[in-house]
Amino acid sequence: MAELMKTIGIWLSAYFTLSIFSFLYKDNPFYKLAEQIFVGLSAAYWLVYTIYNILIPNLFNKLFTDFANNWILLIPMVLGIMMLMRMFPKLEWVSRYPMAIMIGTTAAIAMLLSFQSDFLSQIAATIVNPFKFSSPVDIVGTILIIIGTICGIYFFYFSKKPEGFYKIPSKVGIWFLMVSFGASFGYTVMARISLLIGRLDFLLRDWLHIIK
Amino acid sequence: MSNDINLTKTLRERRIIFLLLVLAVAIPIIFPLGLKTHSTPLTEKAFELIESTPAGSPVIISFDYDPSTVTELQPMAIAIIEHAWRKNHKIIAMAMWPQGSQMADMAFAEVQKKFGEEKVYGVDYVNLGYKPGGMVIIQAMGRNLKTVFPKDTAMIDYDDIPILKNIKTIKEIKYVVSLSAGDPGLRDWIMTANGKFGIPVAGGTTAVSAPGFLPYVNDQNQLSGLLGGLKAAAEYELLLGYEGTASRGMNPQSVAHIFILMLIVAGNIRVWRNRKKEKMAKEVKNG
Amino acid sequence: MKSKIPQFLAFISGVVILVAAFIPHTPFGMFEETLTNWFMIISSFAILLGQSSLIQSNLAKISQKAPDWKYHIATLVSFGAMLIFGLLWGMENTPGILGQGEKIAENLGAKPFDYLFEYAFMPLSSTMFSLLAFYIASAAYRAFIFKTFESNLLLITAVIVMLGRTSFATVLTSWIPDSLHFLRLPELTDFIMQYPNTAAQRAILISAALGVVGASLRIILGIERSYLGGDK
Amino acid sequence: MKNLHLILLFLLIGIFAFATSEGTETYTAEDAPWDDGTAVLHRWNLSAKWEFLSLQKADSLGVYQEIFNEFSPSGQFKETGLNPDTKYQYRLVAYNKERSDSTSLFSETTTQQQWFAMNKLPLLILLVIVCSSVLYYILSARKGKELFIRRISGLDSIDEAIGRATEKGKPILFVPGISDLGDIQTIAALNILNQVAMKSAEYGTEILVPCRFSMVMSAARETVKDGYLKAGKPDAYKEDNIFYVTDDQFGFVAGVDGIMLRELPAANFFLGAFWAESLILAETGFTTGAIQTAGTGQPHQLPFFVVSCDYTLIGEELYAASAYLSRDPQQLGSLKGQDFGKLLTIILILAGIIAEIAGLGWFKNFFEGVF
Repeated sequence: MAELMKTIGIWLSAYFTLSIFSFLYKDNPFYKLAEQIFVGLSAAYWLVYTIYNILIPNLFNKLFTDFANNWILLIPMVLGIMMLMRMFPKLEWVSRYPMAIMIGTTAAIAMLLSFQSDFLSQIAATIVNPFKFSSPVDIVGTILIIIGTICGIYFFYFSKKPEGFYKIPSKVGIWFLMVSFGASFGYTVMARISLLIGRLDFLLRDWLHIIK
Repeated sequence: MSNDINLTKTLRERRIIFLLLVLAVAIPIIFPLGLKTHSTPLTEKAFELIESTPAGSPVIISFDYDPSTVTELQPMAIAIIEHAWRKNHKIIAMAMWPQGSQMADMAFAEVQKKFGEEKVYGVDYVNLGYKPGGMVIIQAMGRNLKTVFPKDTAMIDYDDIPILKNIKTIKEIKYVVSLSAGDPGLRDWIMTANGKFGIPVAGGTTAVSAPGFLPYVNDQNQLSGLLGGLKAAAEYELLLGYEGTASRGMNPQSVAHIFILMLIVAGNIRVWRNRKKEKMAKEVKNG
Repeated sequence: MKSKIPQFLAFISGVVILVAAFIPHTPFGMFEETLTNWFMIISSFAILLGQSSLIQSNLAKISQKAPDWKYHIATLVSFGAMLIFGLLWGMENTPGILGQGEKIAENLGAKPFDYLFEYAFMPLSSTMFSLLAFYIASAAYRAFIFKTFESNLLLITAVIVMLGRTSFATVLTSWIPDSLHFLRLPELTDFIMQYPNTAAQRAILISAALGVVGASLRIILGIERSYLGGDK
Repeated sequence: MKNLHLILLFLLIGIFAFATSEGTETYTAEDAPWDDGTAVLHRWNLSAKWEFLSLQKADSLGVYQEIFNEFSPSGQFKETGLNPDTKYQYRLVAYNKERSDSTSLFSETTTQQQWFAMNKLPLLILLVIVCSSVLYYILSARKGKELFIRRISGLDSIDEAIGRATEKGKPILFVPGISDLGDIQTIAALNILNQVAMKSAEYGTEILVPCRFSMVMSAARETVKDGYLKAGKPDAYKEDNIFYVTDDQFGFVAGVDGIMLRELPAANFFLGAFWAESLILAETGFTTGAIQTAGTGQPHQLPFFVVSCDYTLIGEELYAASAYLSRDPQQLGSLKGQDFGKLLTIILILAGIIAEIAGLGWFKNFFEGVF
């Protein structure tokens, strides 16, 4: 029975895979159906996981088994329920309270952490004496990092007209950005192709058994 | 009228390219070229982190992706788990994407086959499941791990899981590997686990986001190694000494890259010719 | 009033986090712990909200007979099925309302929820994104054209990186003598990634971090209120 | 004679060296500095004859339990997860392979909670500087002070593109991203839309705005209407040109693609948050021969826009363009404050490198929180 169900499952997967691919020819009912099923499954997945992985262990279980020590959790629960009021236009304002707490918390944490990791540490990482290296590749590379970082930041500096001398760092900055975009372009191509490999591998191997 | 011609022509051209791409990927899957890959410093750095961590260390692998990027990230997950188990690390799996929890179970099951099912749930590994909140949640893990994860995915209490016995906060963890397809993910781990708590963090990401993470690989060691995309997964398999799905994928990957490059060249030639034609037509007109 | 109190709440929660970051002494750490734990619970309700409004909008489309409304029935059916299976028998190791459902799992090879996940959700999700491979190919032919100096720089780097990350690259440039080894494609790719790319990405990170500080500060101080919506 | 002196000298040094290494066999346990009193820092320095070590902590009954055993002749280990304001007793046992010889070193410490995390001082100082500059500029902008922002080059194309569309008698297409109204990128896009709408009203060219969300659609309608009003042509405004397509990502793209291929707009604007669809939109627009202007804060998508569009607003340029056009004091002030931060960064990096070259390590250490 389980074997049969597995085969059915694989055919089901193949059906869905081909339905989505059919969009490449043109938009059609198979694609539309597959897409809507995807939306439905995805929503239910989130819901089930939220209930079983968070609400039950972190909230309800604590409240039901040890209320005396956990009654304080009633506050986030009420705030959470207030959040749901957003669904009703008249009570929408109620949801602003929990929203404000979430936004305030995230804002403060994001501010501290990104200032540390993306600002302070990045500055520290750029402060390197390029001449301490012995290999010419490292020396040139480190000098490129310093020039590129400074000019790149200058490109995003909006308080000065890029005229005369000030045109130079801005121009150099954009060149570095372009090289970097080129690199991410190449990597993106790589990523998208990988996804296709995965799907074709499934079709050829698991479904059609052309390869073992 | 001309609009319609334009439309059909565009569509026809597109379909031909689509078909060619399928062939460029499918043929090397069916007939592998036996291409080999070689490892790069970024992958070796991640490998080194796991290799040098002593046996018995508790470590976190965070599954921050969903099935859409499974081709790139699942081989990494499998390779990392295998490596950690070879070194006898105690793996604590968690997920910042809900589907990640399921991906973790699949990866563990896959590696268990290789280890003859000898790794024991709760002793060698545990799946704590999904929690929302990104960096806020990692910050909370720095205060108290048990409040964040009162139970694992099998609904076993935190205190009853042997692996977690001496672990109060994330600070006791020896390294974190985040397999990350976007937000929340590796960036949150770098900022919080490393930036705030000083724990070594390595990452596996999709190739799309890999270039953006390179500034973190520096002498500050914000990121101790980065696996970017299928190629890096193949490199990791190479370092571990086996050929898995990623290594196999490198054949079609290489051929498809060449195909895309050929398309760029062909496209440029076409535009160049059209321009020349236009120019000539203009010259004739202007006589 | 309706916007003053939320502003105040955002301010207080922001300040608690900021203070706790610099003062390790009790009770600030405890405040932070409480707040971050609450955050998790509230955000899980936010997820519930997201999913229920999705269902609400689907119902609305069906009742208004919007174009393609029939397909939205499929959304609801698949949603219902997955939800019910999940709630009744749970998933993977997690038990549901009716326990682990061993009998069904034995016949099906997996729990119903996991079965749907593996054979429907997984292929749908991964195929959806693999469509992009095709669009990249088509764009490569029709739009990636050498034009200005800047975009040429981008394209040339892309070509080097794309080649450098294939298995062919080693073969293609192994003839380059050892003294010029850094010109070999894989090494050139690594060089580009490690230096110029890092420099540019670092500039982006630093500028973006300043942006985050600006935006967060505005939110905490209540200067920025757009997240409260409808306040104009 | 000389040789003898040398030998003697070497011997002396040798003995001295041996004696010191023997004599300084040390182990200390200290409360980790600047924290919440939950960690202890263990440091040791052992002589070369030991091969193994065992660091042990006394439990409540006074029995020593091992907490760490990785050997290194001199090293440190940070023990975490302790209780604040508690006294702990430790023992370090070093031994050789056969355990025939061993030594025990003892230490004790009390964990303490501190009132300030000194290692975060640089973070605090710089954060205060950047925040104050942002606040200062927002306040000055509110008071009506003229703040200069350079013109963003991508914006220059607006006139050119609209002019071309007018010449050809074709419409303009404006896609305000695929995010909802909560995203600042969408807001920035709508600010730019206002300007584009005003110009297109002046030129008398039609503007099409497909939207992915109904919220965005209503906001876009307001914005365009306002633009037409500013141009003095409120009658020319057509509400139906700003329309909802579908929520679905790829469905939306397919819809916009169709519009491009049918209507052949002479100018396309893709501004706002874009993900994977950036490529499909820009490609189709390119093949129809439109002048394309794009801009997004999503760094992954910029490469595709740069390659297939004529003008691209890169990352923050999108926000700067929005601030430039809208003159909203909040946006302007914030942007100026951040600009100050960028200038500061450049100066700090340059000064730091000079200090490094001069061998002054403290400058860099300061950023790492090490004094």
